[in-house]
Amino acid sequence: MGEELLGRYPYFLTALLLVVGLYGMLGKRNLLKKLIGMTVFQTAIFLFFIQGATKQGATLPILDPRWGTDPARYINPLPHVLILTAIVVAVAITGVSFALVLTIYRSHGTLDEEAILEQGRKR
Amino acid sequence: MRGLTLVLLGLFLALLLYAEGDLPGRGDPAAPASTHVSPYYIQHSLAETKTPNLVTSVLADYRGYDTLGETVVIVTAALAAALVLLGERRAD
Amino acid sequence: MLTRHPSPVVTTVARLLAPLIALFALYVVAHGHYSPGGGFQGGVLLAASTLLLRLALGEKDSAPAFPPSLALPMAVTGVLLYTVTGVVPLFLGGGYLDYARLPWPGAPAPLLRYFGILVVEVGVALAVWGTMVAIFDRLARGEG
Amino acid sequence: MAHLPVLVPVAYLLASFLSVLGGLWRDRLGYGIALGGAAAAALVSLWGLLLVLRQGTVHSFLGGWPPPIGIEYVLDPLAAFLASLVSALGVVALVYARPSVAREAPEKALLFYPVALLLLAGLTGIVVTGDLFNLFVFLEIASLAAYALLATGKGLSPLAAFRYLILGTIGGSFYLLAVGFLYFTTGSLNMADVAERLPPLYESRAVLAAAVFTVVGLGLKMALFPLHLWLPDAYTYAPSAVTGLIAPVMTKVMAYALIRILLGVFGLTYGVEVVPLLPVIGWLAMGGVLVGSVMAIAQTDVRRMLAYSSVAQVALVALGVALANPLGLVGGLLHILNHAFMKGCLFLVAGGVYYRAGVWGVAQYAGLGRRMPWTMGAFTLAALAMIGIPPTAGFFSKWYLVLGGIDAGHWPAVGVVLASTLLTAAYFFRVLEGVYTREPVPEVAAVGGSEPPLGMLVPTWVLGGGVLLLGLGNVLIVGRVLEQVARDLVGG
Repeated sequence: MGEELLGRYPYFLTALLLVVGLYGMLGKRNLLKKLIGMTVFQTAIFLFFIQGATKQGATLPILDPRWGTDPARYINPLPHVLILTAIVVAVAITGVSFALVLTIYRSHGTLDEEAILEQGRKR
Repeated sequence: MRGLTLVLLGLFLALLLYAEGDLPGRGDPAAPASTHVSPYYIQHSLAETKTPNLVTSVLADYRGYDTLGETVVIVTAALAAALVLLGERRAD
Repeated sequence: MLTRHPSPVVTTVARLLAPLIALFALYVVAHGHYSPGGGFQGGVLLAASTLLLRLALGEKDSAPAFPPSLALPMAVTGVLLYTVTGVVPLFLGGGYLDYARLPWPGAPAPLLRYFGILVVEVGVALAVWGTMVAIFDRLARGEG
Repeated sequence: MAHLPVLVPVAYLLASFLSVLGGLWRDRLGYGIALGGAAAAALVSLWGLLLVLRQGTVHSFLGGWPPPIGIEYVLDPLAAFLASLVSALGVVALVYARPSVAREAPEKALLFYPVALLLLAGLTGIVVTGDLFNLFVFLEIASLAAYALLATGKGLSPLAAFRYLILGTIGGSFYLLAVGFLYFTTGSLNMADVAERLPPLYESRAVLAAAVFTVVGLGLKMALFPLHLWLPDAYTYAPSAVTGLIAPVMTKVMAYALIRILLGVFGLTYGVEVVPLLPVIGWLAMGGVLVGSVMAIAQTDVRRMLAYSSVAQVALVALGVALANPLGLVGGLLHILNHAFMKGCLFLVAGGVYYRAGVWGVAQYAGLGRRMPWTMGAFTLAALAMIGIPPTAGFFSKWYLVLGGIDAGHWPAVGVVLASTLLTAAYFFRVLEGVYTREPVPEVAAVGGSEPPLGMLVPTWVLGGGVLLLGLGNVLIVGRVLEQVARDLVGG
């Protein structure tokens, strides 16, 4: 059990990061803090994929004449590709959410969710 | 509300820890992800695309449509951000 | 609106660094077949060189290096390049994005795929560059 | 053309990008390209539907790589059917959007249509893909476009869109986590391939996590009770052209994605016998039908009422799926189609009323029956269909749902479907009573309130007529498409 735990420590750290990020998104009232939580959460998912791509005794997935095309020699390239895509998606979401946050701040003068809702109800 | 959030987070963490037991061992060369599809890329990339960087050949060729989608996502973000801020005036 | 940074040290260093970053970015795009790199990484570096100028010189003085009105059309052109590269093989009997069917007589399929990858990486780089600058400009300026 | 299915999303992409470039040059050109592209995509997907019905499922290998090496597009009857629905409603919504956007958000017109096309590209991409990760990419294209479009309204609209963005991103990320668990346990991303490799792994805890994350993630996106909290605000504050575009199709496509993955990849055996996922969804859906309908009765704003009604109706779709028998699934799938037309028509009416009279309140609809006979005629027709009065479309989907419930011996489900009819009648008659029996409120009487322009009235009636036609033609749709689909997915 102890050995398995040690071998798996990246997974557990990733799980912890996921929870931290989710807490930021759900538990915080400030919109920017929610965004920070979102970024942590997404990054944790990237780590989940990347830690799963490792292969014992293998190197990075760029073919090297010294090792030919032996699959045991290179780590799995597919999760890296997927995560490259997912990173770009995350960047795109962050960009749009910044635009939204800016608009909200302009029209309400605050980023506190409750305060904005309060203003909205008064109108 | 806060209590509910914490309960949900607890369930989430519990599920992640529960699922861990049946994931293939870390770095195991016999794991399904290392034996099913990915060896094809390693063995054929150079012959089929002349590209030694496997990440590039998978990204832009074998799964090129994902990458098109990804490029569309980023351009969508540009258009979306522009749309959101279109016609907004500075509050100064 | 961003304004010019008061310190001449900052502006001079930024003007020196920006072209070097852009040059390295081109290397990253072009060398993506052989080393970590490619369209996204290169595009982001290209954007970094532009944004460095924006931050140091302000929007007005950095406009000659990259006009703000260029950003969105460039992003769209980049992704259009990718999309059209995919459509061409469709009319030549292949699948969508089947680079081996690109119209280049005599070239073997692996070579066509090799160049197909390069073309779409350039498209991606343009799209990422344009997008980053477009979003940054709008956030810094705060209007469409 | 064996590669037909690819063309639907790609046609939207091309039209969208050309529309940006055209729009920057000449304003009218941008809209023209957008509308032309949407029409072309609709024709392509209808053609695809006919092709698939004649010669069976079409597979297209993207990049020329066969799965599981590459990504494949699968145009089966269900996908072709949904792609046609989405693209046809897209054309209607874009025609309607021109006058509506000019009134409600004129400064946004330049980029509105390209982003709307990207939304449609994302939705059709979700529908036709046969790859788990590709679905995620198109899911995010559609979601990003939707966040931006929903934020173009006034007041709390950006905040509502932001909350949707946060919850939607949680949903998307959960789905991505699910894909990760599936990938690391099976080694593949192709749906058919994963489905083949999954049965020996049914006892795996990682697969269980994947299933739970899929349900929660896509449940968030489709606003399945109790994950619907983002929906009412988002629909209420958005411009009516946006709700007219998003409300009929977006949550339904997400429901389709859930059907596709839960029944098509995990399989019925897994969802019912190994892990009781479908029964749980069924109970949640029943809660959603009741809560959504009751909340709709309590609303004073028509848009908000329709939004809560959407929560209830999507839950009906989920209930049909959860019954896990062909009749129930036919009911759920038919309800996707019917509800798209009915709810689309109702939201378009609400936008038309706002265009002329400038009001959103239920009370302010009083007396509009005489001032806007055509608009309110469409409203009445769609409302009757929502309740489920026989010759209209809504009756038949509820009929199949009830039959499915009886077939499964699931009496609570039967009761909930019947109760939803009564509750729906309650909130619509409240509006209709005012529309036809009362005098207009002073603020409406002052501005007159005649019919909206033809550019809005015609799309409204296209959907209104569709509600009637679907009712009359449901035998054809069920017989030619849905029965086969339902048998393939749940057997029997």
